Amino acid sequence: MNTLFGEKKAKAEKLVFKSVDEYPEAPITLGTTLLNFTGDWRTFMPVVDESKCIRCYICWKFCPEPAIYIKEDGHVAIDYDYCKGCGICANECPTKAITMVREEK
Amino acid sequence: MPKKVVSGNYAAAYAVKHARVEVVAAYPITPQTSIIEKIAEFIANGEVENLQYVPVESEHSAMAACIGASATGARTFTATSAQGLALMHEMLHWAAGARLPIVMVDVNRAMAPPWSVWDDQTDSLSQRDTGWLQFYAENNQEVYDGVLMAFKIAEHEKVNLPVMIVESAFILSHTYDVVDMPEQEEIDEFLPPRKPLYTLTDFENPFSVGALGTPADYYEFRYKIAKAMEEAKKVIKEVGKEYGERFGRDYSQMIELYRTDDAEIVFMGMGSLMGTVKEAVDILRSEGYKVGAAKVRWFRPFPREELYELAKNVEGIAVLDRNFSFGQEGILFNEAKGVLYNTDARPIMKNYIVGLGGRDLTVNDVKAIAKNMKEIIEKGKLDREIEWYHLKR
Amino acid sequence: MELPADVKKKLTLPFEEHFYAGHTACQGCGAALGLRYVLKAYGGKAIFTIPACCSTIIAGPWPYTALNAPLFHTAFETTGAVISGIEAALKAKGYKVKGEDGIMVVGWAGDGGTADIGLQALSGFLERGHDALYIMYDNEAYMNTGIQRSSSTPYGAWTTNTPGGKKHFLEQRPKKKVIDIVIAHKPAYAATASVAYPEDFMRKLKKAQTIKGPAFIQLFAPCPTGWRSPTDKTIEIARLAVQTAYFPLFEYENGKYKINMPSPNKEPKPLEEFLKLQGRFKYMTKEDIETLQEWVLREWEELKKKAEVFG
Amino acid sequence: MIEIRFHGRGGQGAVTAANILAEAAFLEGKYVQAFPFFGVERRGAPVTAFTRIDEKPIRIKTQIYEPDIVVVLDPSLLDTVDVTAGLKDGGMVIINTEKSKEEVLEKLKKKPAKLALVDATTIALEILGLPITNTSILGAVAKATGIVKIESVEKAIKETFSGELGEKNAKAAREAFEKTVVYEL
Repeated sequence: MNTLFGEKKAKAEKLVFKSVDEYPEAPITLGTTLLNFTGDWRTFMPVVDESKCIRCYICWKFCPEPAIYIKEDGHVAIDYDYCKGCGICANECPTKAITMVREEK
Repeated sequence: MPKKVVSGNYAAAYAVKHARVEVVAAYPITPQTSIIEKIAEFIANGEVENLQYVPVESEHSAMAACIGASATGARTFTATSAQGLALMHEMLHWAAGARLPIVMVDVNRAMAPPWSVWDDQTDSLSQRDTGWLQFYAENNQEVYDGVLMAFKIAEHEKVNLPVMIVESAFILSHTYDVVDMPEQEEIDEFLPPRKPLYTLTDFENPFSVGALGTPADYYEFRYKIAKAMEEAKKVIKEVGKEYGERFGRDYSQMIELYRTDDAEIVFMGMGSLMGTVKEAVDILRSEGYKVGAAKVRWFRPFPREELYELAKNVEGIAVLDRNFSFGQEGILFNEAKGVLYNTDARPIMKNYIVGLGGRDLTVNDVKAIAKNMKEIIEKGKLDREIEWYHLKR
Repeated sequence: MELPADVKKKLTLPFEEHFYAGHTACQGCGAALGLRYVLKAYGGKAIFTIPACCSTIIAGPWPYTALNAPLFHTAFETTGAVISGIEAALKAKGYKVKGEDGIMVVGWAGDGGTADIGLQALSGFLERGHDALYIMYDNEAYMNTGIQRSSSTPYGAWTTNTPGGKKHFLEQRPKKKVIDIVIAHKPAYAATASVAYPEDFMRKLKKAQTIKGPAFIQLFAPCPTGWRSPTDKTIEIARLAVQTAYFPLFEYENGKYKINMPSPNKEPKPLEEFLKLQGRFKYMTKEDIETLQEWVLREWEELKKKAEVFG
Repeated sequence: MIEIRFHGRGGQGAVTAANILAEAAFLEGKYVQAFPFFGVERRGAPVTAFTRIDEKPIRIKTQIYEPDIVVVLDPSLLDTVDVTAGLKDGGMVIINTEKSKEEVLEKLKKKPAKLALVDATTIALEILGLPITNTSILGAVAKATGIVKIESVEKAIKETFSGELGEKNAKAAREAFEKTVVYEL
């Protein structure tokens, strides 16, 4: 899948430490937060209407996660694994190409 | 090997120079100041290369800057005293928790109020639970040797913990004494450049240090420190032995024993006052007293095993504490007694609170303490457990 | 992925991401967005120091990190000192610090950790002239501990320890002008920035990278949780803060002030437009709003004077 | 072990004198210890400093309560400080003064076995142009006590002060060495 984090996302996994000997000597991190799918925080999900999208990338710019990526055709898409549904993208979109939709879970 | 007549503080500064320290971040405080003045002088005279001196705005920032520097891979040093050390307290935990081998000289000074600039161990002993190793120097030579060994021990792959070298205010810091300093090449062989456990310059595999540890993980990291402290005992002995082989002064014992072989009474204490105690031991021996001295060099990690070995064979231990834990007793006494509780070594132990705030402990004082201990042993019973020996009554 | 050339041309920020998703910032967090921009600016070749603040959590609990850059978590009041130490160590070890290809040393601290408890260390860092950048992300209260007032909290704001109530116990003091304190140190560079204007922020980050000596940026970063504002309004609120001159954008370099407003000739919008989007201001009386409006305009006039005289 | 106590006033260099004497003895292969009274005295106030010299390493870490030798850098101190306090029987006192043996003895609480007098202030003023008597008095110490050679004192002075300053101070010490009068009492 073509997302912002590609392989890094695919490789991200939960690190489990069963014995004290498995811990590093100093408290240094060993993985990334990419394993943490924050998409389930969402109540409303942004939906992109490509017909309205003018490819200005303002939504990409203002995503705090970041969970908006640019596809090869130049349109934006949302990585719903991470999108927390804050709605900034919809609010900032100049053509109202993104709408927030109540998500069925 | 060249000898110099230097103060304890200058001895520390020379050791910093000879250890090829890369970053010093420090804030002035009496009686520590001449350490950092001397280091600044080395820089001003071009006697050191690649030494960055950060004249921070407080001791708290001194330790924080040392932490940043050490985490970036630099060999790092600072020095302070009393109020300054207390201000650093929070960051002392940080240095140990982040496993940074920072070396610091603390010039033992009494805590205010009332204001005092004189010798007292309560400042450093109040930091006993921060994860720092603590070494108490008897004389200027030990200040110098201590700082050099401290880097080697702190940076050892099995330790990676900070070390505090403690010297007495004025009694060492401002007293000139003969110090034997090895040649730079010999020191370089003894103390090669630091190999850090991690460094913040790792841009290939970046990581964060000290991220939130939840109850699921925090505990294990504490154990790691506890284990490193235990390992440090072996490393201290190894390094102390190597130092002796290279430079002729052996530090393989965490407790230095003086004439204790057939001793009935042993004076136990830390730091500069033990020099006077040894002098008194010789005099008491010539007067027929079977006495010896046990100088606790390393207070952290605490030399439990060595103390047990000593306690097995003596009748009484007089613990001389130039410190006090309010609501309890002298801190060395407290710890030593605790170590022996679950053993079969149970000599009579009495705590003498001496010399707080720099009051001299003289040879005559030690003789009086010996007499008191002898009476106690003969009676087989303590007159009192804690005695404020120097109190005006 | 290789981006089509026309897409690349349209992007106003570097494409590469060094801030990992999956972090645990609140929905619509301005600080998280700010951190993303800083990482974009320095392409991961920066060493970060973060004291106790929301970003401690945002950066990920052990064993995970949200930053594709080295990061040292430190105590609340120590950011200025730790970045000083890192910079000193880099220099001692012969690394290039700052400049296009050098290592950036970045302190990233909240307003409490900067304007209050960390002010002394910040001052020390500035006056000693270290080659590092200190960014104060300003969300105008202690958010990580649950929304208590800081000296950067504005007049009239509700926080959990200025809770309004019958006695009208709201924040009674104006927002501390940290940037003025910083400028009093005559640093190499100081600027304000806003998450609503990332291109301006990015330019300032680049400036901080190339200029020699200490740099400071105060970044306006809305906190929907603490400001009681809708999560989708983060950028809108930040934009209004600039447009109302509540938080004007400017920079200070070599003794000179320069205002960087998006529409320089427009009069500031009424402050109420900024206030009404945030629940934290809902207890303010009409008089309170007037007081705050007066303060904003007075400060704005003062800044314009400075830019005129020292421009 | 020989224990020496210096009395001076803040700024006169009593502490430096104690250090230079230690350095001089060290140059002769002795073990030494030198330290100030650990006070917070400011310029002008009476100060005390100490030197210990021994053939073996010095372990004792207390102040000196029973000196073998007392050295007084400032004559006015005789009126305010009991400089002979704790002086050992058979001990010696060395004083910077223009006064006679009789006048000085009148002011001492304890009569020493040996008394050495030198007008170090005049020597210092003539050679250094300053009334700083710490180096000249060391010439008197070398002469009166014989614990160190004057050559060692000169060398230690030159190690402490570089260049012309060292030369001048060494000269002052030599001058005082020549002019010191020693009385066996």
